[in-house]
Amino acid sequence: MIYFNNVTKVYDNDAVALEDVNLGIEAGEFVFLVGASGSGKSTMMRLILKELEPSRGNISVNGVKLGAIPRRYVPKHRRNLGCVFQDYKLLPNKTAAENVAYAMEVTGQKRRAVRTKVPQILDLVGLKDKLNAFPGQLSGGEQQRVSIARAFVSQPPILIADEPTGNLDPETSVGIMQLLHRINHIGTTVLVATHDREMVDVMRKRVVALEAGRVVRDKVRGGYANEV
Amino acid sequence: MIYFNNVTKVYDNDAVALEDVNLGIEAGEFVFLVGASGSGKSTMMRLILKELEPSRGNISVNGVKLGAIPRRYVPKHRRNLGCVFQDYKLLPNKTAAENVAYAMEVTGQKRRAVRTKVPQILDLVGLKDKLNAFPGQLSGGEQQRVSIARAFVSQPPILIADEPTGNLDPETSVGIMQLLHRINHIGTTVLVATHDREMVDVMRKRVVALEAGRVVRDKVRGGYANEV
Amino acid sequence: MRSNNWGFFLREAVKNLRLNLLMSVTAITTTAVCVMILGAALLVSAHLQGIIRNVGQDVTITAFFPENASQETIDDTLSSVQGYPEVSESTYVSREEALDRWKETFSDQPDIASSVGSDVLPASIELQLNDPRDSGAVAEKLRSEGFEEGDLNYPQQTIDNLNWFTGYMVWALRVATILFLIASILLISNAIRLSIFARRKEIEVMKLVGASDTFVRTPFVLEGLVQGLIGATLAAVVVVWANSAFVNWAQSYLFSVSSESINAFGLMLTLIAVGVLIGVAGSYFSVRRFLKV
Amino acid sequence: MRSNNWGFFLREAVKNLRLNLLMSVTAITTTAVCVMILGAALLVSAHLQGIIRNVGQDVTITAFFPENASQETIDDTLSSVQGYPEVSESTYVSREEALDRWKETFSDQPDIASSVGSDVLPASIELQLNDPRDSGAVAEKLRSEGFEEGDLNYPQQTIDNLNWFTGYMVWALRVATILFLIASILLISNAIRLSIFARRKEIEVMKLVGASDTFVRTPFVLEGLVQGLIGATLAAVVVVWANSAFVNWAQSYLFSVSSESINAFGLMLTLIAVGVLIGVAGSYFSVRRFLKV
Ligand SMILES: Nc1ncnc2c1ncn2[C@@H]1O[C@H](COP(=O)(O)OP(=O)(O)OP(=O)(O)O)[C@@H](O)[C@H]1O
Ligand SMILES: Nc1ncnc2c1ncn2[C@@H]1O[C@H](COP(=O)(O)OP(=O)(O)OP(=O)(O)O)[C@@H](O)[C@H]1O
Ligand SMILES: [Mg+2]
Ligand SMILES: [Mg+2]
Repeated sequence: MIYFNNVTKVYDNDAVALEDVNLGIEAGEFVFLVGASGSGKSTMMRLILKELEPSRGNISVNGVKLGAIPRRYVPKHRRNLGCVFQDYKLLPNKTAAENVAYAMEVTGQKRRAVRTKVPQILDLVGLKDKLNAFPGQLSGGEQQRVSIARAFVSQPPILIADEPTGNLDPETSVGIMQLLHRINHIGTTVLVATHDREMVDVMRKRVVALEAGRVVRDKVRGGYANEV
Repeated sequence: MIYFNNVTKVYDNDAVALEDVNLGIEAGEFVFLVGASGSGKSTMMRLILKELEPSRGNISVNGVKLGAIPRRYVPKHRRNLGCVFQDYKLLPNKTAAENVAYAMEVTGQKRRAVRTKVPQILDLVGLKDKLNAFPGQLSGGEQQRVSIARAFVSQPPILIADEPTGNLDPETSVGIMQLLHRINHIGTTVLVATHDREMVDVMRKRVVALEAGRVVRDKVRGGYANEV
Repeated sequence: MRSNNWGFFLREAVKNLRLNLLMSVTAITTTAVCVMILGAALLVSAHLQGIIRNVGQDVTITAFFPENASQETIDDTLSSVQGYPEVSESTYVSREEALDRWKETFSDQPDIASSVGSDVLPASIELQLNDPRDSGAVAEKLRSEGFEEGDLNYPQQTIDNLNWFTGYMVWALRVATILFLIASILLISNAIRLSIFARRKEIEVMKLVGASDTFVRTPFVLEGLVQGLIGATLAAVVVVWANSAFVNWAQSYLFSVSSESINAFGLMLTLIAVGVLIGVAGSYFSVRRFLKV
Repeated sequence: MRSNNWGFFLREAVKNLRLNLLMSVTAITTTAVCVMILGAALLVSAHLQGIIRNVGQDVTITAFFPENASQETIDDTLSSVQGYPEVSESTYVSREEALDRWKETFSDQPDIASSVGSDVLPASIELQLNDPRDSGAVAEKLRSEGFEEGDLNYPQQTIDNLNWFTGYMVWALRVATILFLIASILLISNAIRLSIFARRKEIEVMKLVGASDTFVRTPFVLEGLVQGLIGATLAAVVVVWANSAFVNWAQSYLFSVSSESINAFGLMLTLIAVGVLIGVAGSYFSVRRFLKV
């Protein structure tokens, strides 16, 4: 489903974010991406989204080489990906419900479908009281949950989540992880970058660890830390 | 040092964020503020900063009633407070170093002092390679650490940190917490809102727990969860 | 694109106008002010051209008949001259009338007044032209009627000067109007660019969650359209109102301003079209800058 | 505020200008365009006033001497008239000269030309005035010299018309210039408001980390100052250059445009001052809106 072939990403200011990364994620997998702050997790996510281009190597998602997608087909590519951004990336002029609805509207879904689905999804992440609140009127964790809701509202085949529980209390975090687990169970490929050691240790999924831009560990049913 | 007297905060859209909160934090204390997402932690921080006014009740900081501070003395009040914001609030057009320096410059400190102190502080949070990177060129955790560095660079008597380790890996988090501990040891009053259960449980400081805007627990040397 | 999208886009545009009120108001005032200046330029230009045309109409050609011209010849000439398409008005001045005029002119100097007899001054026709630039052609025709060059009196110098001045003036007014148009385009699109710049992050986010360029752009373009429409309509109404107020005032106090020379309705439509066009194009190109995500 | 802060503020302002290049360029072009229009308005106004003044200088008063005036009286009158401060030029026209002129005027109509003898036309003095509005006063003085009203010939009607027209024109030009000034203020401060609106979050953050209003505002105001300075200077240079090009061209081809009537240096300074002032004030008030954190 997602393949990285010798991918290197060097930013404009010569910061090497990823170095020679090789990674294959098959359809239906659930993968945790762990690593210290600044090790390149978000960069990987942004490459998958084609927000950035790799400096070397190539990436393919869903059988398509990203480098070969022409500009006008990029939106189509992105609609196959649900993405929880580390900084939420909510639209400040839209309410929670409108933000979630937007992800359905870009795919051209019917208004009726949008109207019924959006409240359901927001209820699922515990925000049924905040449908009409603007991002500026939401707490950090609430914004994060709107971002999560937006990512899977249109049931994309791939879900990538960058630190989805960073601003959530342990209880809510568990709820979100269970949600991701359920989504994965119905066939969605899930990639989660996280610092939540407890969660990773408890869920025992495949763990890919980055260190300074290199994959240093890739273990099925792994834990957060290196276990000798 | 920080006193909340029957403080209630109702936002414009009738969202009740805090209800009848009474709390006293003495000089030199180290307090964890815990609670579910949306329970009112950030609202408390913003009230202390006088970014918001309470709907009822009053707050005093450093012996001064916040309601009585005239507008033009608000900056002076804020210079007594180091604040780590949940959403970092970095200036996008300034580099990491300039962002940190800004907090010193507003207090009118000498350029020489700024020049020597800023790199030291950024080194302390593990960013000595990122002095000249703009916030947009930093990873989430790196931005968070810049925000932390800015909060205590001018050694304010009070430090309030809203979720300072939400985007940091466990190892870096421990480093930051040790830093906060050291800062507290030299006399700074520290108030930390956090979801990091492990950290709270390990450090055994005073823990104030909020639930839907009410203080439901206040325990010296407490843990994250309610221990019966 | 699905047809029901248009409803969505319109709702988006209107919502954004309300939410970004400060920005909308700023863009609208900018459009209004620019279109107003442009409209004023067009009006002043039209009025000045009208006045210039008026001045031109006062040019007179006088053709003196020879002393021995028979009444028949005179009548023939008169009727043929009245058929010239360039001539708006022709007046026959008989010998007696010429003498009366002479006496009137020198009424305060009786010596001079009485110095000429009724047989000295010749009869003449005076021609008013539609366009002073035709005077050469009319003189030519008069010569072919049998008049000698010495018997024709037309202020070639004045006409030449006037033509020359009129030419420059019209040219200068056109240049000024075009410069104002360019300035308006620059200023309005600057304002739009700034207001979209303030929202570039939003555009980025929209693209990142899978919106196509068109999907992102359309509400912005509609917003630009509505802003342009409101601003330009306000301006057009003010300009047309000010114009009719001016024409009324001028006609009663000053000189006759040909109000027909300005088609108020056409002017309004032009101004509104210009405002809308700049709003739409400005939004389109400003958004495009930030779509490359 | 500490004195070394000014260095800090200036560095901040310059850095921000560079970093927000798109916004700076937009604000600068807006300022430049507006100041250019304003400058053009001032220039056109000055030139038109100059031309109007020129036209006025062509007004002539003619005073006819009585037929029986002795050469002595004439000489006395001439020398006293030449002392009038309102008179710029005086010409004596003797009877012979008057006759010559008469003959020349009617050279193509010998009957008329020969109809008056040398004793019919009176001698006269022709006076050019510095300011046509003085003609009444000068006529009064001439009457006190012994001239009768009937012997004085001054185009009171023309002068009145001219005064009246000049008055309106100058008034209209002033109104137009003031309207342009208001429009410029609106447009420039709109652009500044938008560019500061795009950075309102930054202002909020600055306030939250303890910056005083002045500390936040000063770099923005300096930025506005620099933007205004650059934009207005560009505009002023263009306007002054265009003016001198126009004056050169006009003087060689058209009519004499009094280039002294426009103080290019003063105009430049005025324009730059206006640009800077709007930039500074616009920034000041725009920032203030967002300081209330
Ligand atoms: N736009 C950018 N320009 C330059 N360097 C960048 C940019 N974005 C990230 N970097 C650098 O690339 C490295 C990897 O960043 P990345 O955001 O991928 O880290 P991360 O693993 O997501 O970290 P975190 O857990 O803190 O979010 C970091 O050192 C960062 O400073
Ligand atoms: N500006 C606002 N306008 C209206 N309601 C708000 C505003 N800010 C916060 N709220 C609401 O007030 C409540 C408390 O918010 P607060 O940000 O204090 O929560 P928190 O404890 O910091 O949560 P988190 O851990 O998710 O950051 C939430 O329900 C939130 O929706
Ligand atoms: Mg990251
Ligand atoms: Mg919070």
